[in-house]
Amino acid sequence: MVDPLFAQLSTLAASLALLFGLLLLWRRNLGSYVDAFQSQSVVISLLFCVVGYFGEDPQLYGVALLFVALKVWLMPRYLRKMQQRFAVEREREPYLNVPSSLILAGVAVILAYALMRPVVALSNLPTRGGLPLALGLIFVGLLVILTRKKAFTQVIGFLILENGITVLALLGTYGIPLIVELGVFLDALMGFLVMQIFIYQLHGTFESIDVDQLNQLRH
Amino acid sequence: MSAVLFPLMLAGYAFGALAGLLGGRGSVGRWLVALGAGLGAGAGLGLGAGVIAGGGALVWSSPDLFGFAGGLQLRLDTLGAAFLVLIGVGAIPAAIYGAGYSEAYEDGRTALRRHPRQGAEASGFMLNLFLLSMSLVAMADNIFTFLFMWEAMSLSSYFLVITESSELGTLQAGQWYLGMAHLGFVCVAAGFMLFAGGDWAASFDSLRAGAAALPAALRSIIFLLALAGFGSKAGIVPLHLWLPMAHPVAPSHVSALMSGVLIKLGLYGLLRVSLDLLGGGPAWWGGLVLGLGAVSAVLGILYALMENDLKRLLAYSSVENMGIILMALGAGLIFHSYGLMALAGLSFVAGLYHTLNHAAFKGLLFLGAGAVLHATHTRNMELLGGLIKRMPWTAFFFLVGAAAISALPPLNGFVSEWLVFQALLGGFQIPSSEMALIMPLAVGMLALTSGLAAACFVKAFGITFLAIPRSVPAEQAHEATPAMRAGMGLLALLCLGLGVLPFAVVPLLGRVLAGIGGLPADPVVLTFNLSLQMPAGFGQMSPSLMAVGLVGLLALIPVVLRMLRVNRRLRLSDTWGCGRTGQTPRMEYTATAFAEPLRRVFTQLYRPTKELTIDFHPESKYFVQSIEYRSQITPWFEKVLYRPLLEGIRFAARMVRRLQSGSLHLYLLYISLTLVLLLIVARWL
Amino acid sequence: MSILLDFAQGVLALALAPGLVGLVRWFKARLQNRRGAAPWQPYFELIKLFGKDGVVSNNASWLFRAAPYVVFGSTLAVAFLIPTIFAPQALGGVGDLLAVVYLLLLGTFCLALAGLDPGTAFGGMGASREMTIAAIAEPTLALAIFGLALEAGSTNLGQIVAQTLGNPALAVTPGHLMAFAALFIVTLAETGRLPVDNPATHLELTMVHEAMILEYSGRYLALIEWAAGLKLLIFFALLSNLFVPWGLAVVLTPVSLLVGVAVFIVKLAFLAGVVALLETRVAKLRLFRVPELLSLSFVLALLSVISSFVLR
Amino acid sequence: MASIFKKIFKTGLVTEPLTAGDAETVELVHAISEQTRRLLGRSLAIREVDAGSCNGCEIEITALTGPVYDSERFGIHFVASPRHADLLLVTGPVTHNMQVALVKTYEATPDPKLVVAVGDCAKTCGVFRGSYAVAGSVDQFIPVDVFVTGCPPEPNDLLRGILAAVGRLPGKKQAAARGGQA
Repeated sequence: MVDPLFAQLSTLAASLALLFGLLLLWRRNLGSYVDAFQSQSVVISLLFCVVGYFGEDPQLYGVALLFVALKVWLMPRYLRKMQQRFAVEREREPYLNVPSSLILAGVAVILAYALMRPVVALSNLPTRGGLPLALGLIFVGLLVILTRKKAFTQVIGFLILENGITVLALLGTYGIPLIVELGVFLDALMGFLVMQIFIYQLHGTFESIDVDQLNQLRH
Repeated sequence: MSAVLFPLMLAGYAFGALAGLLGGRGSVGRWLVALGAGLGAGAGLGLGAGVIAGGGALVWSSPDLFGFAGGLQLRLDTLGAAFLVLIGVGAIPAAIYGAGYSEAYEDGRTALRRHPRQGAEASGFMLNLFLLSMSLVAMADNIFTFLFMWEAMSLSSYFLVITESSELGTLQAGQWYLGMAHLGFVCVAAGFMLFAGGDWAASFDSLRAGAAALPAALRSIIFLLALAGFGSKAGIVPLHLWLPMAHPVAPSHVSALMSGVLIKLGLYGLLRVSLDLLGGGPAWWGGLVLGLGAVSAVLGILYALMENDLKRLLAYSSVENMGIILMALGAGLIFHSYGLMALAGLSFVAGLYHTLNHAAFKGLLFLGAGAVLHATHTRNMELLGGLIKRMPWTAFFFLVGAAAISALPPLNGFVSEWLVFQALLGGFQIPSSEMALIMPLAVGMLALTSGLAAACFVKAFGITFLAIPRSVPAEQAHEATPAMRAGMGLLALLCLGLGVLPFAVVPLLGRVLAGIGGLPADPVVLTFNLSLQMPAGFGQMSPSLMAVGLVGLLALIPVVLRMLRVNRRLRLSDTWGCGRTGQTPRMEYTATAFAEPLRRVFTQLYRPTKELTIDFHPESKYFVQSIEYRSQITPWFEKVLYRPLLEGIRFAARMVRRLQSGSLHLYLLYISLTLVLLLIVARWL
Repeated sequence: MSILLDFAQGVLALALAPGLVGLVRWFKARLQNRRGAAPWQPYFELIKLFGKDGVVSNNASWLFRAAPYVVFGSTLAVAFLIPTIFAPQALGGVGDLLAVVYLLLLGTFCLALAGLDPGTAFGGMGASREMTIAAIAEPTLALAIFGLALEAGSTNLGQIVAQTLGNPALAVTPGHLMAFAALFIVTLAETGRLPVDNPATHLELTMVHEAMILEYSGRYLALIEWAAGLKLLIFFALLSNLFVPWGLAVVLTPVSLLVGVAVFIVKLAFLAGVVALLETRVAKLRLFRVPELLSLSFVLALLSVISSFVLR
Repeated sequence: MASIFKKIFKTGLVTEPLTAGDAETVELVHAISEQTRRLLGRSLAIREVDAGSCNGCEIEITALTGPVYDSERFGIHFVASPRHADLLLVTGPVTHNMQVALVKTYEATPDPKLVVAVGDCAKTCGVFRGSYAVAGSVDQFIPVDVFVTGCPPEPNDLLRGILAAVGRLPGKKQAAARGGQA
């Protein structure tokens, strides 16, 4: 009745998305962050199509297109521009070192599984396998924001978190109405733009995009 | 059979103890002590083996002795018998070894120094008393007997620890040990009191019968008290502090006994109370034990890696191995609580097997470390090296122990770690997802532990025995005496035997817990082709065939190479050092350097303190006269847990000291006030 | 009969091992726009080394001379236990996947001791690094095994293979893919390939595996090099045959065995190409960033186990 | 990531094929691969010893391993330890500082072994002759099989020198065998 392929593909896509999120915790140079984010967005847009095809909701193709335009093309483009401008900056000394944050991410995903257990057990959606992974991705995004020092990385972390929410919504409800989706995208775009301005300001003031520098403002 | 063996055991220990008191110095006295201890331990071993093999439980009681507390009551069931066997396995080689090792104490010398100092005459007596009290702990059948023997065991081992009391730090280590032992004793006693409702004389049978009627919260409190009390003996992190202090300063055969046998009795107590008397509990009991075990295992081996004192390293590694055993037991308790009896049985067998194995290889390693200490008068690995050429037998035996503890096939550590892995892998059958998700983490921790253990023992063996000697004493080292070699040889054989013949041992261990706490008999069956196979359905492996294969290949390779007419000419030459003129020991990798990468990997845990002093030339700072670099690691639990505790105690002690004025009148006042107060309390309250 | 075939497949693995090393080198040479030596070059090197005299340090003990035999013997023992052309049947009960891991650890252990034995700084350095990497790679290995065992219900290699063969959908589950990725990273670490260790380095300070064997010469060196090649082959065989078991001979007829050999060689060549591509692309990681890579593989393995739990 | 591989495939093989260049080299190279195949099982491990050279020779030796000359295709490769080596490639005049090291390296190399001294300095001490730092030419300290002259010698000369040394090997092998029996 329900195509097992659907379950397979959606879980696969969700876990790939999570993998790209983890890559963010592992790498240090800002350029690879953009790559990871872009690849993740590609996977998610494919997920939109998969859900659209199996869930028989043609509207989702449109959302996928929008998603591609925004997150595969537009945002990475600006991110790259920004990254080239701050090319010297690397995520040298995060608050939490790489192995610890990776293992913490692993624990966060376990937590996500434990939290989603009742939901997964109750639901009979074919996509339920991916739900904990999406929640895990949200946690990973939070972890990036919390543990990394560069404002740039935090923007990426925010975008990853946003992607996680998108995946969760997509897998949980087969896509929310287009109009809501549009609003969310607009929100994300606005957030992105605000943070972009913030980063440029930060760099203008401190010659660095280290958020640590903000501590200086206390005096 | 048991009617003969039990008195024989008592008689053997009594004889050994008397010989220790009266036999005086000289080799006759030493051998008489060893004979007594060996006889007692051998009889105990026979007794235990007989009970496990199906001889029926031994019951003995003497209501008149200590009649006020219900009398001494002994009963040897299979669980106790397993630990009696363990005592025998550890004690016989240690006794033989001790006969040779104690020679160092003649004329009041100590192993650490060459010069005569104040000696220890009573150690033979204490050794026998220690073995006897341990044996009787495993046989105790009422609260009084258990606690009495437990205390006797702690005290006699305390006296053994401070044998070399003239050495700096020995007494302090002894005090730590005594303090921790009594802390544990208080917990255990409190647990039993709650269990029995204050009845000192309650027999274990009555406890078992009443356990089901206890409220759940009380049962959990009893369990926690037992875990803390027995855990302090077993060396669970953070109660393990006494192990790296007391083990190094004790005479080496005593260290072997303490590490191989004494701390295992903590496990015995834990199993006895939680599984047998309480009849198992909720899953979180097991989860707690598993978690503590995992933490102990990883932290134990991580701190062992950083040690340069050979015996301290071994002591920390004991913490690690107790952690592994506790992981198995914890998994067993979890499975037990979910009614997965086959898996529970497997876990307990794995834990017991590792207990036995640890007694064998850790005993062996401590004896080997003792031989090194005996020959070089130092435990500092940075001063050793090159001993493989000077003490070939000791080196070989130590290598066997090191390979066994690193779980390398075909030795015994491999088999028991394999069983623990198999038990943990069975964790997916747990219905509760929260508990089931713990299992992969436990597997990861166990694997990390075993990898780090291999690194640790490459360091322990490689730095101590290989390359060129780093000091004069190491250069002048001599081989251990025949008695010491015999003791080590026995244990090395045991390591091999337990590794190659698990199919003979595992069914017996399966019988140990049969029927206790509702476990089925014989959880691990023996299949036709000598391999271990679990009815719970996981892996299959045959260490004996693997051993045969490895030996066969090792024999075959040179033969094949010779048949192929491979060039076999060899020339001796200097070590290649990029053409530098000579080689000195200072060019070798040191123990500290060996562990440095891991110290950097886990630096967030170790948080080493660094201190760099550079002495410049007075004329110019471009000429350095000396550089001194110090780095130290203080275990965090010492920093976080014990330091505040000790400060609190010191503060309290200072407060109490105010009472002490030295005035006789004041003391008389205290006494009178107390008397009056007591009278008032007794009359009206 | 089947026991003879089991041994034959181990011997075949042994025979193929130098060729695999040569193939990786050939691929790499081509990617460096060089002509490179033919893939069978390592065979010539081994023959030459077997013909040369040995030089042994006069500080070294018997352990130094025994270690190459133990390293070679334990690695060869593993070759008899793993599925290369088909899943071993008679020998299948001798050791499972865990036994394989520990047998390989035995070789590492002995080699590390042998590195310390002559008393050089380099040998000690290599031993220390090798043991560090082996220790922190161990959890990933164990968890990847857990993931595989969970699906197959057994740690027996034959059963794992049979399970995936019988259930092709398993091969593309996220758990399976992540376990594969984790095991691939561990393969790079354990066999001393590039981001972790550079097999072609001449600079002692960057060495891991090479530093331990700087003292070896003649037939000892030949045995160690051969064993290292065999270890690479073993990991490749595990990667290819446990995750993509198609092509393994299920029935032991001459034709299926031949097909098995052919498919196995193709799989090896594919993995050799992947490793060569990777080694061309990446630079060696600093030693203290290796734990970061291995913690990534650990998290992957952990996720694979967890997703297997949920999808079970 | 993609760009580097695009570059690699666009560049293609740069190793000079055996048929290119002057006839002498071709012959030589053929001869080398024949010789090494027969005598050393087509595998020759070289340990380079810089006994005090100006590094001019090293640059040429490095070129030998590069993509253009690619000595690896003949089974000639450089190793990190003299224990692994069959041939020592010694450059420069022997300085006092490197004198012991050179002898030690020779001693550390297992038999049968060869020594090729590279560059004019190795033979005559070159412009460094008479310097207070120089102890002498290479053959004063270790037995040299072949001298390769040139300042610095070209990679082709190096190959020729290696070949000549390999040609001397059979005699050495027999001598070693006789020595072993005695």
